[in-house]
Amino acid sequence: MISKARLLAGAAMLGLAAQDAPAAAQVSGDTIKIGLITDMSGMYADADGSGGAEAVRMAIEDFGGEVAGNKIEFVVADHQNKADIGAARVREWIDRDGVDMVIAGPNSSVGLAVAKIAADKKKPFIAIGSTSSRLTNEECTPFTIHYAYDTVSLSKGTGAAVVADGGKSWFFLTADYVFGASIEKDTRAVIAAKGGTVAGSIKHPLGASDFSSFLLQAQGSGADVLALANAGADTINAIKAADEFGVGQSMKLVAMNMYLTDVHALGLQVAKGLYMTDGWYWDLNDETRAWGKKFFDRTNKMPTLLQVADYSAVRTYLEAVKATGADDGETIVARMKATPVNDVFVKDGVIRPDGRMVHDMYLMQVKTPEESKYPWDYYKLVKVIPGEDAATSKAESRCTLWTNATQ
Amino acid sequence: MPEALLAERPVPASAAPLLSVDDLEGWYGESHVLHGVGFDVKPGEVVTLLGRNGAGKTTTLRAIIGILGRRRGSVTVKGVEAIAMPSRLIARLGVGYVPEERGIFASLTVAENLTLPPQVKPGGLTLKQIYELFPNLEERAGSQGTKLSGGEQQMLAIGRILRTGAKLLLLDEPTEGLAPVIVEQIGRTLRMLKTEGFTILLVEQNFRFAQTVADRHVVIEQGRVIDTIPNADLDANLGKLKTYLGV
Amino acid sequence: MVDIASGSAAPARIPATGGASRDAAALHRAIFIGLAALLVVAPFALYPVFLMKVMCFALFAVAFNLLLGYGGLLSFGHAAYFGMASYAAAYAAKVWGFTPELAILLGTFVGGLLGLVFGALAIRRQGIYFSMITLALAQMAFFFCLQAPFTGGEDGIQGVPRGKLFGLIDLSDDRALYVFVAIVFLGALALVYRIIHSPFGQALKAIRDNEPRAISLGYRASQYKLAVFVLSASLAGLAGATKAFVFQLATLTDVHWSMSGEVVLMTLVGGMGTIFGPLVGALVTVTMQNYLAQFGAWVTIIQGVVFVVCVLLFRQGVVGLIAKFIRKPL
Amino acid sequence: MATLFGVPLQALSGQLLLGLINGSFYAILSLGLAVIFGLLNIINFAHGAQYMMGAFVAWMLLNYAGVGYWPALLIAPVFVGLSGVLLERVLIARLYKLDHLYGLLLTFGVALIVQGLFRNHFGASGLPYAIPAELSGGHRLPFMFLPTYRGWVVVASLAVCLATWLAIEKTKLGAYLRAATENPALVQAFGVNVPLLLTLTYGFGVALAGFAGVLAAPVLSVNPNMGADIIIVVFAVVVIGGMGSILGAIVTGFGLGVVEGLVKVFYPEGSATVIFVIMALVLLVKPAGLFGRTA
Repeated sequence: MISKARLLAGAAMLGLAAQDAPAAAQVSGDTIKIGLITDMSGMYADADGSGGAEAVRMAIEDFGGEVAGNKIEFVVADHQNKADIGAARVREWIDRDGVDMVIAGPNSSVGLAVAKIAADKKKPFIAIGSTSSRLTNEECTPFTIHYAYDTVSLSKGTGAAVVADGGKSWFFLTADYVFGASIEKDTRAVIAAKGGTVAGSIKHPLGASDFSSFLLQAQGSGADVLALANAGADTINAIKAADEFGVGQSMKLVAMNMYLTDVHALGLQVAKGLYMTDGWYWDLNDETRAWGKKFFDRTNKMPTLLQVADYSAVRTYLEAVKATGADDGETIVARMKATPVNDVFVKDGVIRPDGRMVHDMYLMQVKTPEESKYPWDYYKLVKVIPGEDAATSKAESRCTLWTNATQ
Repeated sequence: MPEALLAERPVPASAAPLLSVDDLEGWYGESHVLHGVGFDVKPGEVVTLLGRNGAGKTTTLRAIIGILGRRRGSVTVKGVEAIAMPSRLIARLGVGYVPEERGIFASLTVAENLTLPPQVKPGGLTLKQIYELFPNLEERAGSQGTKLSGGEQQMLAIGRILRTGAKLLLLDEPTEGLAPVIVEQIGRTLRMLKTEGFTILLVEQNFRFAQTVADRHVVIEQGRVIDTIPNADLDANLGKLKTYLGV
Repeated sequence: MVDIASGSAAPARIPATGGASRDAAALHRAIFIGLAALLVVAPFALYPVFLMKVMCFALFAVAFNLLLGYGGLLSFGHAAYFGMASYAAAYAAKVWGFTPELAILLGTFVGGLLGLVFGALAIRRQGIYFSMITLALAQMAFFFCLQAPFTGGEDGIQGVPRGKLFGLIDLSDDRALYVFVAIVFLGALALVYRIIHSPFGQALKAIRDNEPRAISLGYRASQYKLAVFVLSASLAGLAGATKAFVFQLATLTDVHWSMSGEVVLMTLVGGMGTIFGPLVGALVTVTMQNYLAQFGAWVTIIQGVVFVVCVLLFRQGVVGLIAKFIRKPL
Repeated sequence: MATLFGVPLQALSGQLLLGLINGSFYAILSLGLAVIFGLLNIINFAHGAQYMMGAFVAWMLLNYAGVGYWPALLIAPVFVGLSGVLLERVLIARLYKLDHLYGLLLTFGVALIVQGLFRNHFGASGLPYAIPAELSGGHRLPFMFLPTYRGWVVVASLAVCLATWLAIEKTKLGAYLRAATENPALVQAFGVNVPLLLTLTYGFGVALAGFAGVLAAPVLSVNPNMGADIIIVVFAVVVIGGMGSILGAIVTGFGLGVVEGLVKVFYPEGSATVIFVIMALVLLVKPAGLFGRTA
């Protein structure tokens, strides 16, 4: 059995044109090895998945496959949304395969588990798809960088922007788990601060295929805004049902966490008019359009926030390696935190001492089919949410790395 | 009863056997139950399989119709080798089967039970004829099959294979657990069927009943045929038979 | 079925005669020693954390197999004991500062206690209905874990300290933890082996093969069933609690019904009703999960194919097949 | 306004109706599962995947062949049914003499494969499928706004359930099926081609799942995982109704939809778990299920 396992492993590695490094190989060596652990088969596989891996490859190609005289290698694995699989994979990558930096796609439990391991092993860890704000609060480490977004950026910015836009009275439809609860909690705080009210909320079980019952209750509340604090198929099914039951006629629908691919899956006919927060959009400016097109040519899909963030994160990391000529975690993370990020993903993004990358978010509205002029023309920009408004403040932070720091 | 049913038809004495069983072995799971059973049944004959509980009588019938897990040897029906056939094709050779416990379907009405077995050969009785034979069935055509009395269920079990055109009938203990008056009625039916030209292989425990209908008795013990007794000689062999049967 | 000759059928499953079983026992002892030797050498060739994961799942599968293979009871809810124990141990270690051995004991106890409650309800039914009750109860346990604040919802309990064994030996070193897990694993395996070959185990097999007959022989079938259920749940708990220390986390995955499905797969692949089958099954399954991860979306497809192939071709499982080949129980 | 536990009765009526609509899906799916279990003794874990296939076939018909909803409602189930026939012939037929467990494991493996293949090809976030123009819009009932399509779901599902029930209870083929469910060997010994009957029954049960899939496509996300979530619930429905009981599956399907609908009002978090609570209770009190014949 063991030899079979090795054989399989070897075959897998070959398939990705990467070699299984012998156990003796140590971190430095003459390669820089990047590992992407993400959901390649579950509900987030479209938002990140193989497209995310492609984005990482694009970043590596930008460097010509080499940095500071070192060859860049890349490995990718499916965590199957199981924290133990993700954790085991990453441990082995670092301990045996000499992976120098780990980047993680969606799923907070995997993200949190990997953050711990990376910190133990003193390797930079860049969380892309994890939404849990614990990564940069209670569980912050010197090696974790939370790059794309978190529950705070989804809730704070959206809450403030929608209230300012006239949505005073809210109703929450919240997935019954930590992600949903924390989004609801953070958004409630912002709504209260901005003078809005919350008319009610419902917790629905994860993977509840039918939402009509919840929507009817929401409609009955008389609120102006229906906030969907859920994700993936739950959000899609809720929006479909909302369209069917005409909820949009009396309420403003706000999806607290949605990707471009979800809008694509829904179709504009159903998704039209929906408000949502995104951290990036391919059609923002010439630079984003150019990169989006490049990505599209390779994957036949426009990139999502997560995928562009994968690209940007790897670039930022490689820049740091290039600048310092080092590959040890402390040096690299210090360099990354000291250097503003400027690329197709963000302008003047700052990685704070708690590891949170602060960058602008965008309140978007989904176009109607009539407004959409070309394929993947889905969003209207409603409002730019400044980075500072979309992140925890130092006063709110529960990351002792930051709160105890003197700066 | 229609006249046609009662018309006498003599049995040709030296006809080729309709059913021929030779060196038949059979298993229930791992346990070997039949160890080379062999006998013939000629067209128009009524033959009983006698033997103690567990001797292999029912198993022999099940092996003939092909619903035993594993069997080996030879079973020919009208000269066609059936040992490798699935049971549905054996039935299509013109074999009708009345299982032990009658096999009435609880989820079917009496009428549905009656019309369930498909026609396997032309010339079966019509539904009308069957109802004339067993008037009780017509009265209760709409009720659940298993709500019938034991005797009625037995009539249903026999009636439904008469419809199919099968001329070789395998009956497994048709009199078991029935009141004497019903047993008598079944006996009349079987004798009538014989005169109609049906060939019948009967499993019986009750040799007194068997005596009233059968031409020959095949005695089975421990999965083998140990004796064959013509009905005419039955009284003469009564002592021997009682030993076989342990009565 | 009056006519079935019953005489020759029944004794087929009676345990082998003295000589043969002594033979088998010697073989089993050799395999145990071989296994222990393998565990000593393995970390030099394979990644220790991976091996520890295999051992945890192997123990889980052994626990499950005790119930299915020897008790004849198919549980669809074993994730409940595994996962709840994992949470209990993780919480005790992280929040109450329990030492690893105490936390694992607590986890085992929680698994067993839950098994006692669920088992007492489930053994009142048989066959598929038994399985369905275990599934229903496990779904409730999942719901509890989802709702209870201490589990951390989908984030799970993270960053569980490995701590110091008996307050002395630092388990944060993978090698130390490896030795500890290997000892727990071998110990539990030996325990299960003893149970199976004890009079209790013989009675279980008698009940599995023919419950009415066992009852008529004077066995209180339901007490035996409950006892094996609790044992199995406790061992599943031991596996789950140990796993919490290996990965330093406990998450909803461990209580989800698909985990209950996975353990069925492991047992089936390895060979149910064999002592060493679940080990092989766990090794194959965990290896697939770990090393097929690079294939991305193909993981589930390959797993599905393995399922289908096993059901069609290797119903006795890998070890069952070998056992048949060498004509000795394994 | 009249209220019950603080919920206006009007709103409650709306929730009951919605429950009935959801129950429609449970009813068709559990009906297929029950028919298959009754005759084949196979617990068809692939049912969810086949439901998903129905939705995807409808989507493919629309997007690749320009075939709309109404023809798809017929074509997709036939297609899914045929795939079921193939599956039964090639794989399942080898398992009839074995324990239930193997059938369950085999179909579980098949479900993994099918779901994985669709996910590889179509991605995980789902595809849009519009409500047919004839059924868009809705009606304002005294207590709620009812989208026409949802009304159609109930009507279609009731019609299919009724037709299936009639076919099984009142036709000759149905009589074969019922008889073979009780005693397949005897029915075979009467000259009926039981293996063919098994194949057709599996195909039909699977076609029902495909039908439910097409019905669901416009209201739910056409997603490779859509069946994985529902299958366990539908299992529970079948068990509560009594394994293999046709009427039990239908009645319990609609009934549990309603119960779930009520729970969504009073304790929404628990709505996914309530069915399992009911299953445990029913099995402990009435082991054969509400409509089951024997344990």
